[in-house]
Amino acid sequence: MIFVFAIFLLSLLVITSIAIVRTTNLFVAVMLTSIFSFLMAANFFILDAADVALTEAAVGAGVTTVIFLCALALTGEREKPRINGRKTARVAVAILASLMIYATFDKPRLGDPDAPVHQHIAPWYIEKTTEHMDFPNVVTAILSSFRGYDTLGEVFVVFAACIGVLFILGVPPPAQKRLNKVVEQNKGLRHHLIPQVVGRLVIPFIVLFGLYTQFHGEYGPGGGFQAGAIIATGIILYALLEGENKALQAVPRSVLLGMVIGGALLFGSVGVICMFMGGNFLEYSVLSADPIWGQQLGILVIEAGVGMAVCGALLSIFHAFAARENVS
Amino acid sequence: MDLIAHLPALQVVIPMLSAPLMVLLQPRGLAWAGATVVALVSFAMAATLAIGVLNGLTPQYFMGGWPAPFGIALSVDAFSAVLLLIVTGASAGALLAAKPSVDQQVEEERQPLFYAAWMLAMAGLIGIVVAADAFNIFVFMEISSLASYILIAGGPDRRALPAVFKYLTMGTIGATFYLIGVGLIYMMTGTLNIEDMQNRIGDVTDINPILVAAGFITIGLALKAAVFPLHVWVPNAYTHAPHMVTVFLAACATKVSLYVLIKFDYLVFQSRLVDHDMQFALFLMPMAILGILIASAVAMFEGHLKRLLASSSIAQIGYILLCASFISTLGLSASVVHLFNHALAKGGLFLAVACLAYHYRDLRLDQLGGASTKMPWTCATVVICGLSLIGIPGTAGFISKWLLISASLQIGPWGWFLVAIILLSSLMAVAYVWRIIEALYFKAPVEGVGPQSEAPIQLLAVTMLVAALNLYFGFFPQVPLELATEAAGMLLEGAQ
Amino acid sequence: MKLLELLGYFNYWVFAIVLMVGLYAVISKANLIKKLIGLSIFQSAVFLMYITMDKVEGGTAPIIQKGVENQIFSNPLPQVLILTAIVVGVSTLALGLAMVVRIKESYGTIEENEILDAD
Amino acid sequence: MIDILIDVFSWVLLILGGVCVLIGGIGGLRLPNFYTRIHAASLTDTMGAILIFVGMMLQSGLTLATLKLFAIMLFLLLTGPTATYALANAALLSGLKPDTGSNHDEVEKEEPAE
Repeated sequence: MIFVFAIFLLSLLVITSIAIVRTTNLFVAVMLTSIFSFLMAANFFILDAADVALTEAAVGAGVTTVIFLCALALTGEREKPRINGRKTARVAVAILASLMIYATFDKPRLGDPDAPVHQHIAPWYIEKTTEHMDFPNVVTAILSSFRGYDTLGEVFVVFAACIGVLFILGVPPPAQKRLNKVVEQNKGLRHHLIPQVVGRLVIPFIVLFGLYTQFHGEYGPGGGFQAGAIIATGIILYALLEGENKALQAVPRSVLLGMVIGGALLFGSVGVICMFMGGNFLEYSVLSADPIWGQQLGILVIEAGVGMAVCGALLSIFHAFAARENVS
Repeated sequence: MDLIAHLPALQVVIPMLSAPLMVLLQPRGLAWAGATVVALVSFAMAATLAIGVLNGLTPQYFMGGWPAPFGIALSVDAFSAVLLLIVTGASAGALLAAKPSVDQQVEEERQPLFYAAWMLAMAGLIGIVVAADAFNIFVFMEISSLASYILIAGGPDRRALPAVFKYLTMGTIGATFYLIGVGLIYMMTGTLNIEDMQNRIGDVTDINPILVAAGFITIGLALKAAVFPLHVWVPNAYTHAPHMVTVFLAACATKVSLYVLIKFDYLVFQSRLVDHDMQFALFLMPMAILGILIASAVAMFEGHLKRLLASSSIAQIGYILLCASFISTLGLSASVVHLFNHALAKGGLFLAVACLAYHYRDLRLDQLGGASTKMPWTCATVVICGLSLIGIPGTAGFISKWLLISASLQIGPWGWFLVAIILLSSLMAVAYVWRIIEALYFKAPVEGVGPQSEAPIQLLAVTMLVAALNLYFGFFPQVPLELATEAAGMLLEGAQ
Repeated sequence: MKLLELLGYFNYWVFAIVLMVGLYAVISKANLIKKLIGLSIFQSAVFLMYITMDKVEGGTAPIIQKGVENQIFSNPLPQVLILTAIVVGVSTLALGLAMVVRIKESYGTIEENEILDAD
Repeated sequence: MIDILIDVFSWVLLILGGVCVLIGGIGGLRLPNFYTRIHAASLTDTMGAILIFVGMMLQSGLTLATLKLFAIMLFLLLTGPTATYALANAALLSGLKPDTGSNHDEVEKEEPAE
């Protein structure tokens, strides 16, 4: 039954992707991209990847769409048609696709328990998580301890994106038409009473859910990334409803930048402290006399760092786009 | 805490963690000073590691204390030691000289972010070089790419933006291709550790996914390394980037991708794929030769100084790949030595360009007339580094050209054909270097443009130091040669 | 049975097709935002490939429940890798969009051919 | 006995909910213009969602899952109609007139691409 459902979702995925490429209205394309991400998340869930599904839903369908829309507001939403060069691209792409489909026939079938992927190192993780960390979520264990160095790198990718957007959009836009824009900006969504009221009701729960994902990550799906993204979407919703200035009053830019820097440094310094206490970089076991407790402590702290950094970075990026004046 | 044992990790972690701190260093000049200190410390660490490798050590480090195929391991061998020296050296050199040029090109309030991105780029490149884990390489590749997009976008010209955008799309496609390749290998072997892959890939019975993986990884990394038909992002990105960023990236960014490519080909695929050496010879060698000839020809007719040098870089990537495709000790050591020497020569040339650009706004060759009278030292360094690029005896470039020619003579009758091509392309290099020298020394100055004085002493001193190093390594090439021979031995051992 | 076995590869086919649809958008569209959308589809396809290989028949999400013996878990490692890759994807996208906004401001257009004509 | 009754009742609810959502989907495709379409989609969706959630709650009995389902239902009940309202409001503000008579009008350009 679930098999049929999976095939249905996957076919929808293909259809959506083709529709995205075919439409010339960028707004429609962005909305379809959001749907694409949701379908992807549903597929991930069917394939037993709860953590990834949560992340894809929060990041792919939520934050990405908002950033896309912010950029669209600044650039215009019509795509101009273009004819030349399409045929060759189509042929090349079709050939590559058939080559890749041909190559799939040697791959292990979906769900094959004898596939090499499931033999070598995967069972080790499942076994050692209970032994070394003593909490149920193996994904969190790998993410934050066994392969914690990758996660550190990932936090710095987010940090790079944040400073990159701030750097690139740090140049003031060419000054045209600035006066008549000011009026419009203050208007915001103020006369939308119903969304505002509902928003006020819902936003605390979104943030609460974010915190739950943050601190429950060892036990269920979730962790720093998901939490950061969810809290960020909550605050972005606030900014959409109440106007950007009010959101900035609540959480000013300097605080956001501080969160990014602080989160990244928190993660890194846990690693360095491990070094000083006689372990390797990011070897949390040395943090406490009881290695299991040390692991749990380390994971708790670095997950908090990840959450802070991701939340701060996504919000900084959002504000950098949203505060930009449209000059076209 | 035993610092030496932690060096492979500290090498990455120190520049990476310094990046957030750079953002906080708001007052004028502090960010630059901080970045320079960090880069110098990194260089010292790289030198320590290289000395250790020369003494027969191969430092390994297990992140989080987890054993190798399960956790992430770092390892430093002779090959990565060379790359470490190049990356940290280029970064330290460029940063030492950077202040006057960057002050001119990047607004003061944006400078802390600029230097933070620089630190991230350096940390990312170092992270790739020391990583022994295929997926970890991807993560650090993304850090370094995102940071270099930021750095290039700092260019004052608006044309920098489309150039970066092109780099961003092609770079992301390259990285994603690499990710697909790694995924396929992981699917068939169940491991991500490169050494473990090497051991387990022999047991794989179904060859097709491995072939596809080899294709994806080769194409993806070739995109990032600007191997000939996939190089289109290079000229614009290098031309419109801030001058000091060009120095840094031209000296090491593409080379690190090339390093990963060579490492994967030799350590992971070579042992497994039947006739893989043939495939190498049939696919990569023609690309390399075409790249050398076409890019040199383009450089001969290019009117803009930075674009000319960027084209020449593509040709040099061709040389490195050509050496590697011989699959012999001599060829591989030529390849590694050329990585090193080209970084020196091109770094020196781009530093000299930065000196010139301090006074000339327009870097087209016909605008540069008469520079030699006002900026004699800068022009002298251009000559020295240019000679090194051509491969004149007495400069560092000669050593690698010599090794290359001897390596190609080893492979029999075809070797003579290759020697002919190498000589032809060297003649082309003479032609385009001569065009630069002609413009600087023998053209009449253009009315209204032109410097009143030399470049700032800080910039000039580093430039001359690099030129001197070009000469030094031409006479005393022992250190890079020794490292290169060891690296070649290690790579070929993996291929057996 | 034969059909079911073939359908076991269906995920990989979808991966290949979606990947190529994304690549097609990147190389053939002139609009820079469309290119970025294509890029994000392209990356999503790779996520699908990784997650597909983690599935074990009859397995559940890798969250160990106390007191239950002989559970089968899907492979947690690809999930971790893809968590990383998703965040990398969104970072690249944000950076790309920032550049597009600046390009629009300084060129007045986001069509690639018009930008090339402008210089 | 009571178990079977609850089971049957919950399945009736689930099927009814499914039918509601299906009708909403058909309405979204078939109705002539923007306002009628979101009208169809929104009303039936909310109804369908409630039915399906109640059905699922009956299936899972008195467990933590029921509580979670209830929370999700509450969330959907709040956000679904609000989203529809915001959508209609945005359309109205951007100058799309509610149309009472003819089938085709200026609405065409607001439709998502098929």
